[in-house]
Amino acid sequence: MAIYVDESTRLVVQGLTGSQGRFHGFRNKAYGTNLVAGVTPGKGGTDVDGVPIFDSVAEAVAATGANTSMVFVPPAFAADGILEAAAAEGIELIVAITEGIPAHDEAMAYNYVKQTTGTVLIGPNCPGVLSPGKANVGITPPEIALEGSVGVVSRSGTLTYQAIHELTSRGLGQTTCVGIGGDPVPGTSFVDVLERFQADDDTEAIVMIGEIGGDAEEQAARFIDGYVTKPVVAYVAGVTAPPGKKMGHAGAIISGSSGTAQAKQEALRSVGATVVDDPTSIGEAVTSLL
Amino acid sequence: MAIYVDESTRLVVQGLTGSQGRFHGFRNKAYGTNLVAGVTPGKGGTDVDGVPIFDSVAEAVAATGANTSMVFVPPAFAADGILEAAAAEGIELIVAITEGIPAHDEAMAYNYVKQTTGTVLIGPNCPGVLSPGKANVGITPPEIALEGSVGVVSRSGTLTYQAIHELTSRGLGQTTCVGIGGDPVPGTSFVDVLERFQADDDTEAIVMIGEIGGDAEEQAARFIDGYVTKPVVAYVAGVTAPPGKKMGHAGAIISGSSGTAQAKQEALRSVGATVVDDPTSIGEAVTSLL
Amino acid sequence: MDLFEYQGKSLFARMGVPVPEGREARTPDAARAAAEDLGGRVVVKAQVQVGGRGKAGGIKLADGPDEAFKHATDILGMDIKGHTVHLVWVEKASDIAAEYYVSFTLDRGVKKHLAIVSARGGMDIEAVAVDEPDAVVKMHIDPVVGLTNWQASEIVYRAKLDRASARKAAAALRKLYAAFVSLDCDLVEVNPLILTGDGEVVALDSKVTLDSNAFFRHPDFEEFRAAFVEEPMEKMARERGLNFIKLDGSVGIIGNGAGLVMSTLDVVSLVGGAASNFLDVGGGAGADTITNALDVLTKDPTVKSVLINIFGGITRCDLVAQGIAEALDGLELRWPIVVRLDGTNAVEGREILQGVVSDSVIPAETMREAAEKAVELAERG
Amino acid sequence: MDLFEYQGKSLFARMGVPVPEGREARTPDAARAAAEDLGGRVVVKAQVQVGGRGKAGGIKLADGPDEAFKHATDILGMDIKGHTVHLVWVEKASDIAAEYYVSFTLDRGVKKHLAIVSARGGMDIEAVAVDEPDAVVKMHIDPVVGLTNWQASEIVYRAKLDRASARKAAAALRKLYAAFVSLDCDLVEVNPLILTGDGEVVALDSKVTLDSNAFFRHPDFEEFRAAFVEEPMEKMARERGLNFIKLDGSVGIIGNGAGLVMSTLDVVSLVGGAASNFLDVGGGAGADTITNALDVLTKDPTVKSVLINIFGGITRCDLVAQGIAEALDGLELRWPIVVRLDGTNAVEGREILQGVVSDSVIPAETMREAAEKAVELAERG
Repeated sequence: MAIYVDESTRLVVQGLTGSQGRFHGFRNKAYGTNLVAGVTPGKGGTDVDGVPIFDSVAEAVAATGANTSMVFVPPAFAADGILEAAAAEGIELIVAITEGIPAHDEAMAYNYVKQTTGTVLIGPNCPGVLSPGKANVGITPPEIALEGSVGVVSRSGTLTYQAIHELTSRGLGQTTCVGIGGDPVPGTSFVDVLERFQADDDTEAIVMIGEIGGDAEEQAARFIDGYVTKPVVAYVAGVTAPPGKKMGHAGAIISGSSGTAQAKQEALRSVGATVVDDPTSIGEAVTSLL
Repeated sequence: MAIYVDESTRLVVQGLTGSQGRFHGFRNKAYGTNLVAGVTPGKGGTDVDGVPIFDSVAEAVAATGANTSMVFVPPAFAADGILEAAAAEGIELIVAITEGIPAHDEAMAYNYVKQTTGTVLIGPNCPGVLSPGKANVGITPPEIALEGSVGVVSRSGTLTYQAIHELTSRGLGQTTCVGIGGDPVPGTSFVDVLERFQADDDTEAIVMIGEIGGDAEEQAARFIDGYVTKPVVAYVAGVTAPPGKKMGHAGAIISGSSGTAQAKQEALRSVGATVVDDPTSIGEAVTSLL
Repeated sequence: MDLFEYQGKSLFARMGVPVPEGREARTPDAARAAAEDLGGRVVVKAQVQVGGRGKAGGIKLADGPDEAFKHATDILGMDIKGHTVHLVWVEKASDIAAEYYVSFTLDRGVKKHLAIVSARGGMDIEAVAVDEPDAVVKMHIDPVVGLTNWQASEIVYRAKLDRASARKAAAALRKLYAAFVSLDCDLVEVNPLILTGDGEVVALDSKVTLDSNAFFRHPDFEEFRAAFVEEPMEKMARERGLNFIKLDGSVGIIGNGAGLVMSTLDVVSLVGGAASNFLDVGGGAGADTITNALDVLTKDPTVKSVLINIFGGITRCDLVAQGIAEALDGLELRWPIVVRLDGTNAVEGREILQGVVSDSVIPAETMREAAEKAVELAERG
Repeated sequence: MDLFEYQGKSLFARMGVPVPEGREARTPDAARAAAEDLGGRVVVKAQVQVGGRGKAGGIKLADGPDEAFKHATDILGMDIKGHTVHLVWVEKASDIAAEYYVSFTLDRGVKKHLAIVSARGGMDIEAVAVDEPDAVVKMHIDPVVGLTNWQASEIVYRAKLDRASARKAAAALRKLYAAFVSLDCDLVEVNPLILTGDGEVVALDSKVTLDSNAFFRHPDFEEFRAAFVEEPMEKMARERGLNFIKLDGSVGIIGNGAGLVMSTLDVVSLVGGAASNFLDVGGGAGADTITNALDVLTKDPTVKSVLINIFGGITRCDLVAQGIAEALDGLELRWPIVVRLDGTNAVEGREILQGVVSDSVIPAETMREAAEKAVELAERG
């Protein structure tokens, strides 16, 4: 089994006609992902290498039965693209790759999608979801992955790859690798993904990659404490980073003393996770737990 | 039994310090309704005849355990007042009496309350809900009502009273009388109320008062056809009214040929409702069915 | 409140929707001057609040000032479906490559805003909707967030508007929707929204209905009324906050609540009479309101008797009775009044009424009885 | 982007929030002129992007122009927590009856906007939040509909701001929130928002952080930068679209993705070194981006070796390698570069790199190996 994406994924790419959308969309297709459509307003009726392009997600879904959308729309229009995908009946999962979406657009889109639909949003500003051997929806280079039994979830794009690489190079395959993105308002949180990995029979261990800022790792620790019985290996980047930008007094009032890498490591360690201080050690740590 | 309001109602009145709010709020209290609080921003800490006033609904709920709010706020601020009541944890029912709320405010408030809460909204621009012998939340003069087994639901304020009056004057009591209001976007529809009356063991017959415009009566007819087994007496006002204002071509395209009193009468008759052509005949019709 | 075409267009222009340049004219001379001012070919358009102007000859193309003068002479004073033309709008002629239909309104059934767009704009959009429903694209808009960019784009493509100018059309939709919401309109309809020969998207007509409940937010909207030639009784009623419509019968009707007043009309008709008006005093009427309502009816020579039908809720019957008593003192009433009071403070109201009962002030027990008496008196009077 | 106090206030004024009248001054003479212009008592305020100005002596009251000159002379050039004062803001002194704290920001944990309001404004609001949590009122705001009127009202009363001026305070909150959203701010903080002796609510300070991702909507915001005295390397990095922070060590770091770069810093530290900077080239970097990044590091005399750590996703390793090759051709690099490439097109990238391998360009297999080599080279260099 795998989570979020697999052989049943029918993918539409919003922005397939752009250079990034095309490169990654077709890399996903080459990996075996069922890429059924692209959407670019104004280019409906054309095709890219045989994949039909539609003017809207709704039309793409109607014509192709797409159930998953990957958003490669430029930042100024990406939140609107997310709203469009969420409104389309049939789209169950949105993977938003776009980086640099204005914070208010993102916060509005996240809340509205949650209030009005049951659609799952991963990202924005994330590397997407890769279920090795099944489907890749995102920008993770698939050659670094290997099918297996470790679930990977990460806030950081490139550190996700690093983590996968460390596992694969030690022969440890993955069920699914989920990059939830590092933006202020990620559509999917550590907790959401941990819940799915815990419920997934094929996942035997979980690797979680956090970083400084916010309290997502602390929330994850509380969830692990209550609900996760599978071994968790965690890495938190930013131990030696300069103090992050603090949002005035407001930031301090909201977060209290949390948000440092040390506090996050401690929270995770206290609930039984194996915390490593170097991504290179991830593979070793997982091996010792399995 | 009764629907929406009864002995368990704990009422807060938004706008209790205004002349209308005070008159009707205390008439409701005199009828036996458990009036626990009033809300007027800036008057928190004072009281009206022993009923404490709070600056916000949240504070009123926290202090008094109110579960129902009646909105007597002026039109310019009424939609905001509805949003406030809906956001207050513990408020399960909002009865909005205010007339003249701008249409866009009303449409926004209705949809947002529905999308983000489970709170029931009745009105705006409605006479409220009266469960004879139990509670009155609204402006219906309670002396015209009698406890009994007929459920009354109406789009028109004063026609609601007329219908109740006709029933009572023939000794036919009511379980609950619900005025859903005649505004473009009523929070509660005929269908919602019919569903509750059908489920209410004490309600033996239903009186439904419609009027020209919209398609609420046609929707009600479809629901009656599928789900209502209790006898329904219906009256539709506006048979001789001049053709209502048509919203340009758009109105004609939306509504097709529906919206006339004759079409509504026909729709209700076709599903087995007894349709009377004079409110004075309502009592007689109900008597003949019970 | 329904606006004239040129008033609606002034609102569109305020929101950045392109409209042809034009001038108001109340006389043929003014139309000539407008045409001179604008230059080139112009269109002279009757300003009436009713559809079908074009077919009725109320829209004419003029090659220059003299022809504009001539057309304005023909059109001003014309009767179009009962509406007299007091004003023409003279605007630069447009180069029309395509005609679209666009509207934004509330779909009461779904409780959301509705956009309707068609590439088959022009006069008979209702027929298109019936005959070729696929040519009329509808999309619901959540009032919480409004028309999104993707919706504006999708509807333009689905309605098969010209692809080359699709972005301009989508932008026009967004601006028209912004007008619909931010200017508190019940209806914004543009038929046609045109594509010009050089690829611009322009509103060639407008039908805008303003939500009078929201006028407190738009105090400037009251100015639109200055252009209306209002029927004096309707104007008087409006100024006094009464909901009044003139009808053809002889029984004057005053009631509280639209439903009850409509029902009163129906019952008057059932017992063989006919109402001379619809007059709803609304909720919470005081004594003044009733006096004002009676005062309005004194201006109507067709009234032979008056039926006051009040079922008090938020309205208090004692204040109604007091208003009747005050009207008897202060106004000259030429007709008998049948009064039926029930509901809030009905006992107190009936008591006050007892003090002024006469041949001209007749209490009634029920709505039906009141209708029968009023109809009988109207027939006698 | 963090704004100076006076810049934030200019945005508040744009949204209708009352702020004291004032003038910028970069010299004591300009401060004197500003005080003359304003008349009466003025306050001379250091413009620095750091808290605690008041305690550090960066805010002084002046009775008139001469005293304003004297205070400006003291404050200009002052060092406040490492920030040099290049500019003072001279504003009319306010009559303070009460000091409030107000902020709007995003609560990442709850994913909604958060209003924080306290009647205990002033310097030590963080201490108040810890010691008397009830005195600091928080309310979440749904970004879908924004701050409603009832929320603005409720928070004013719950925070126990002055009741007589509650409506003005609620109005100020709504305008500040409107600024927060419509001007795309990550933070709007006013400490203190004051109540004046005559009952007005005025923003006496401002701390505004703009969301640079939204600058495409606000092209005028770029002008704020003109007032910043930017560190030359940071300016160069920003102008080239690089995310750069200067640090204290000797190993220059270039990587893609904030997480990977932070992790690289951590690993460099683990193996006994210290990074001289944080430089994230972002996603989708091309050859130019890498050349630009290397160019920035040439301006840093503390760099002894450079570590390029790339794990390609949206970034392609072949383009990175090409960028390195181009930099070797076009730039004068004084230090060795250790390069680690993995991910998208890594094979092609390593091939290109093979063509330029030398004592100064050293490939590494893993992140840890790369860190070890770079630290070793830095110690040698």
